[in-house]
Amino acid sequence: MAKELFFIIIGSIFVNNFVFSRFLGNCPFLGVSNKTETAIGMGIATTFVLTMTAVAAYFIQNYVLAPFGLEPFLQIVSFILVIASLVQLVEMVILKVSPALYNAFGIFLPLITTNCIVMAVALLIPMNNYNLIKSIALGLGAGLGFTLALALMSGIREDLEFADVPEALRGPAIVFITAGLLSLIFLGFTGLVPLA
Amino acid sequence: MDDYRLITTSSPHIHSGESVSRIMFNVAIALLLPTFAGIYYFGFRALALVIITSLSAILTEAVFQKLRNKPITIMDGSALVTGMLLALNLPPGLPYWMAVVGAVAAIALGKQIYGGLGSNPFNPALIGRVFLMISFTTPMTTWINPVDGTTGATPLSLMKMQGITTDYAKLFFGNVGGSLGETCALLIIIGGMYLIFKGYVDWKIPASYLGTVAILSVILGQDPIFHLLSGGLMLGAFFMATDMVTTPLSGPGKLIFGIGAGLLTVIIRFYGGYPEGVSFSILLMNAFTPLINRFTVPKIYGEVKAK
Amino acid sequence: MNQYAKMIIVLMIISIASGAVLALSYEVTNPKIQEQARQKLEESVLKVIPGAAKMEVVQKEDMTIYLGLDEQGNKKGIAFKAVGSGFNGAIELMVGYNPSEGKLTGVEILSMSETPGLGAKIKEEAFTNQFNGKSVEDKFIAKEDVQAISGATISSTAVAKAVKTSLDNVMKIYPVGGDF
Amino acid sequence: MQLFKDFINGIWNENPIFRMVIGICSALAVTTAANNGIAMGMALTFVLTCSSILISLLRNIIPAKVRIPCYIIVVATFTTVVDLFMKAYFPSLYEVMGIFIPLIVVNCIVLARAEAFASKVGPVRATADALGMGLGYTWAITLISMIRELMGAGTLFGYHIMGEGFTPWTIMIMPPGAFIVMGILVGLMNMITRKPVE
Amino acid sequence: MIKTFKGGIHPPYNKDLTKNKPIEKAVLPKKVTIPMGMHIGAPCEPIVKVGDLVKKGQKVGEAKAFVSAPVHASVSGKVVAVEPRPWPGGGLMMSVVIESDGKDELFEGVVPSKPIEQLTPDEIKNLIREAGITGLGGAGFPTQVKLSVPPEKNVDTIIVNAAECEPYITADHRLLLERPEDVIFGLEAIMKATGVKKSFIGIEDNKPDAIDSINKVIAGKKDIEVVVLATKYPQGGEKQLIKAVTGREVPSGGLPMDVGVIVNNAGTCAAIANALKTGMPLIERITTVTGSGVKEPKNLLIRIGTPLIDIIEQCGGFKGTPGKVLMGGPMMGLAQSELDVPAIKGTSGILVLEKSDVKLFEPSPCIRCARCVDACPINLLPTNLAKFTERGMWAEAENYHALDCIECGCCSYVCPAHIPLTQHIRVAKSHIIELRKKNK
Repeated sequence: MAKELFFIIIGSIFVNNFVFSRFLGNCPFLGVSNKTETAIGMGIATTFVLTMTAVAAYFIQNYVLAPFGLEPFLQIVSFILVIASLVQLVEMVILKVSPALYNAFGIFLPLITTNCIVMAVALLIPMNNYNLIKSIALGLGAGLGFTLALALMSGIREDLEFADVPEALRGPAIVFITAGLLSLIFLGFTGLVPLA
Repeated sequence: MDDYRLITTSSPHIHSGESVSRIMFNVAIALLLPTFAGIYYFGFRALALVIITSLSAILTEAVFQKLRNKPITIMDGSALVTGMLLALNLPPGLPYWMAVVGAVAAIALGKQIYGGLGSNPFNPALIGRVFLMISFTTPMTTWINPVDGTTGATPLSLMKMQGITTDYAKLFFGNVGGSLGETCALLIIIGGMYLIFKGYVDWKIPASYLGTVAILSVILGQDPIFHLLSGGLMLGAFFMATDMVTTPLSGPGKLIFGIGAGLLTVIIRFYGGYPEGVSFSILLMNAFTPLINRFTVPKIYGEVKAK
Repeated sequence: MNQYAKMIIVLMIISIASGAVLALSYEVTNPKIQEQARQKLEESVLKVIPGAAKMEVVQKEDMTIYLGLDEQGNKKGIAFKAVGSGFNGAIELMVGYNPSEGKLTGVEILSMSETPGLGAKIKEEAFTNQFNGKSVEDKFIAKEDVQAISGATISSTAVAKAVKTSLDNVMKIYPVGGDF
Repeated sequence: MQLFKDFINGIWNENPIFRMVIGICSALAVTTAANNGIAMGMALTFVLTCSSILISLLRNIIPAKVRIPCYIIVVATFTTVVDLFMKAYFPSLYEVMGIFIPLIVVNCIVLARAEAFASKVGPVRATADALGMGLGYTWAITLISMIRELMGAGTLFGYHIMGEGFTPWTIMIMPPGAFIVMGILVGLMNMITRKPVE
Repeated sequence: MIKTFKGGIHPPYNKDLTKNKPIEKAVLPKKVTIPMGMHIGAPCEPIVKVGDLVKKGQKVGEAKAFVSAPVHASVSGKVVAVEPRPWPGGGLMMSVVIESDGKDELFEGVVPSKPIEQLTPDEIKNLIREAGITGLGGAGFPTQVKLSVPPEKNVDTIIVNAAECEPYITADHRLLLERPEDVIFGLEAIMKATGVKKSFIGIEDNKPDAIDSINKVIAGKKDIEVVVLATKYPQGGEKQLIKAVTGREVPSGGLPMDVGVIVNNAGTCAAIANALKTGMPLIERITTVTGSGVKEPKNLLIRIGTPLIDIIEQCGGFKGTPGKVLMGGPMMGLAQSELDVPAIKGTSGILVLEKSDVKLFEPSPCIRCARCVDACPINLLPTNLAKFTERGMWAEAENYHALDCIECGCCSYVCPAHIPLTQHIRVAKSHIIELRKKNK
């Protein structure tokens, strides 16, 4: 069990990184990877929401959707509504509990609703029949993988500020190509985790 | 009194005489040693591959700069070094056109799109190599035995797949299958020492890289000498992990880089799907380099608040 | 009050409408989806059991076994699913087995995510056909009695190992030479 | 004329993939073969168009405060419909797309058009805009998938195009190829239109 | 044990040209130009008018501010101009121009002080101030200001900077050989003025004869000690010297006295000795005239205010075509565009480089080789600072401690891409200071 959890987490961070090999969360990846501070802030906020979503998705799937046979047609609707409300809730709670934290992460929260990693994690949990702990591991791993991708890209992009990148490639283009090279490098981890 | 026109520039008024091209050509000279080993063991094809990748790299650089209307800087020797390094990382039997693709990918994707020398986040030669590795896996993993020219496996894959070890002398002198410039540990070490001695390479990265691999091998119950001598580790540690552009600036940063690369190499070699992990490890640490630089800003002289 | 009422009413109407549309779509598509899934399963079963024209599902000791029958209802062999861990993740297989002859009758890859152009070649018949008629007593070791795809030893090994492991379990229920 | 402008806008000027660079996850993920590109494009166009029309029709009824939840429900409903129908009638395509069909629900293009356009204009203009955006998305990802399929597998829509001696560039149908092709195409678009995005 | 600091470089020293040449008295100049601001701090105000007759040692500029030092006539003669003139620091500086009458008459006020034993610390400091003594190492900080330690600072160490790490320059070296007792006399005066009981003299190990010479003089003195330093540039940088000798680090933005240290140049000590012994203010100094573009390199005792060209001509004039004439050494010296500017109190050397020795480079992109990082004695990241300057990112430059740069030039010296790093950092510094002023 511990080994399996380890594999889920390592798998989501390195072997099948959610950004570089599963192509998830690309919009925020492009949007907030230009400064390391914001990138890491966004990463942490997303990781938090992802872990909560994983728990919520697990319970909704196993105690609402599956028992009543609603899964095939209400899954998408219920997951997206849960995610949207969850993000709202988190935003409100953080604002109440710690305005300082809100100032640091608050701006990222509304963006997280449409981050497809969140929805994807919710969908992957029933797809893989994960139990609660595995679901949490998946949420955490996905978040950490996303944070790692953001941090690496932000470091490179900060250095690129000083580089003479060809005019046409400035902006998203060079970020895509760099992401491609990072994705190429992450292929080095293939086969690291025997997913059974 | 004669009217002299005096030159006024800001201080300092003397210079060490070091230049980028001198560094690059010294690296190229050091690279000649493993190149000779490759030619000795693998014959004409090795020589042809080195020439082809070097020319393609230089040509790609020139074309790119011409298209961008930038000064053409192929004489600084950096494209030559990239081309040579790429060739040394290729299997001797690789089709020539693939070598050209690798060199173009190395210079175009690895370097010029970022604005050329000094701005590339990743080691261009390694980008070329993994590009080929992922694109053309079979030819990139078909190895030639130096003795009889038949195809065979590298010592590392023999070890990983069948648990067969290779004796040290063969590994040390390079009489084994592998990329054309990575087999002869002896000449690589001599070349690397030359660069360290001349001050073109900081000892910290090779030392921490090789040290980490050796220590982890011992801890994990494998033969450290075998792992040091086999695969592209020596070539990587001395010539690729030490590429100035893509490695950290500060001393502690360099040690972190070397240790990280060693750790990743061991993880990939021992637990990963690939028998070899040097290229991927170095490239991943390249990706970490901006962050390492950020978090290892040296403490300056007197870095405390004035009383 | 008025505004809140409107908000709630609108949301409720939309939700109810949405539910209705979805339930309707589900009613329309569900039989088709079930049918598709069954068809796909049957196709793979029939493919690994030569001569079979129909499929019958049996549950035995926690295992799902697919019986292959010809038009006349004669048993032609059995099939079962096997899962191996490949280079990039799980490889799902359908294995055909004829207990009376003690031989495999076919292997079909149901799903996998191996490297295209390399590990993915396990899907090709050139690889899977070698299992046809293979004796269950064999060792199933890649590069020995199983031809490995060059450059994709891990994927090949994974398939061979998955077949062997599941086969061992199935053989406890359906020993060689026994009835089925 | 206005309708034509609305329609052409998404196809070229504000092409969601190449110019706005939104909704790119699916554009990267499913573009390993040209067929998938077209199928994904059509699925998205369907959801986008239906949602836009409905939201445009309901724009005066939905209170501003709950508009986002309403949009989400509408989009999620149509997404589920597509999901179910593809599962039923195109099972093999559905398998390839995997999770990316349900993920249309969080595709930025759909919500962005609903919020920025459909909720402000009548259903006819909303349709024109949605169709334009959908087609813009479709041609963009079809182009990406054609390049990737041709170089990565030597085929186009499943037909062998490259000669016998062609060695496929596997990297192209692997994740790095998606990012690199995407980057190069966005760069080329910048060059063609001489209007660098920044 | 030989002491040193982290970083630094080993440029070719080229001291053999002059290190064995005894100090020679320069001929009396025909005309001297005395700039009013030869020191850090407020410039003086001229107290003579055109037409006034002045004598050697007579004050011609009064220092009004605390951080300032008066200036004196270095020859006797007639004031012919009081106006802004070019000076070696660049631009124009209010100056008093005196035409020598050739008599070299001594001003009546120049009389020896009481014996040092009878002077109070404040009297010593006042004498130093009135003699116009400033640091002779180059920067020219008024010495009396340095010695005025606020009571809350606990100064326990005096260091005499005799490292002389600048290539080519041998003025201090000759001074240590020829007048070691003056250096020690001046040092003891400083110790008395500040009440400090312990002092060190830092000398690089490439001057063993100077070490011997000083050791002979201080034999038996327990409170003075020679510290042998490694030969490395910038060993004579104030902060580097303090680190090497005491192991202490001057806090960023602070002064040596924050760590209980006062540093004075060997030449400054000799000047103090001269002022106390004879009453003569600072009107002459030893300067090394050297380089590939000078016929006979020499160590000259020159009058302050002598035009550079006169000094060069006393050394046989130019050899070949001069490319650069520097006031100071090759690492931190200032390139001069005109040669009738005067030598000032901080002119430790005049270096003439032959045209073929002056190399100008086109900078190429940084290859992040980190040579500048390794060379920087302050542990800065010069390459990052230069990049910030190129993009005008002053706030980032400030965060990366641009203001701590001592402008020693090591980074530019080692840069293989020939990027003028030192200059870039200077630009950043001036912008940061300007922004700070604006925000105040």
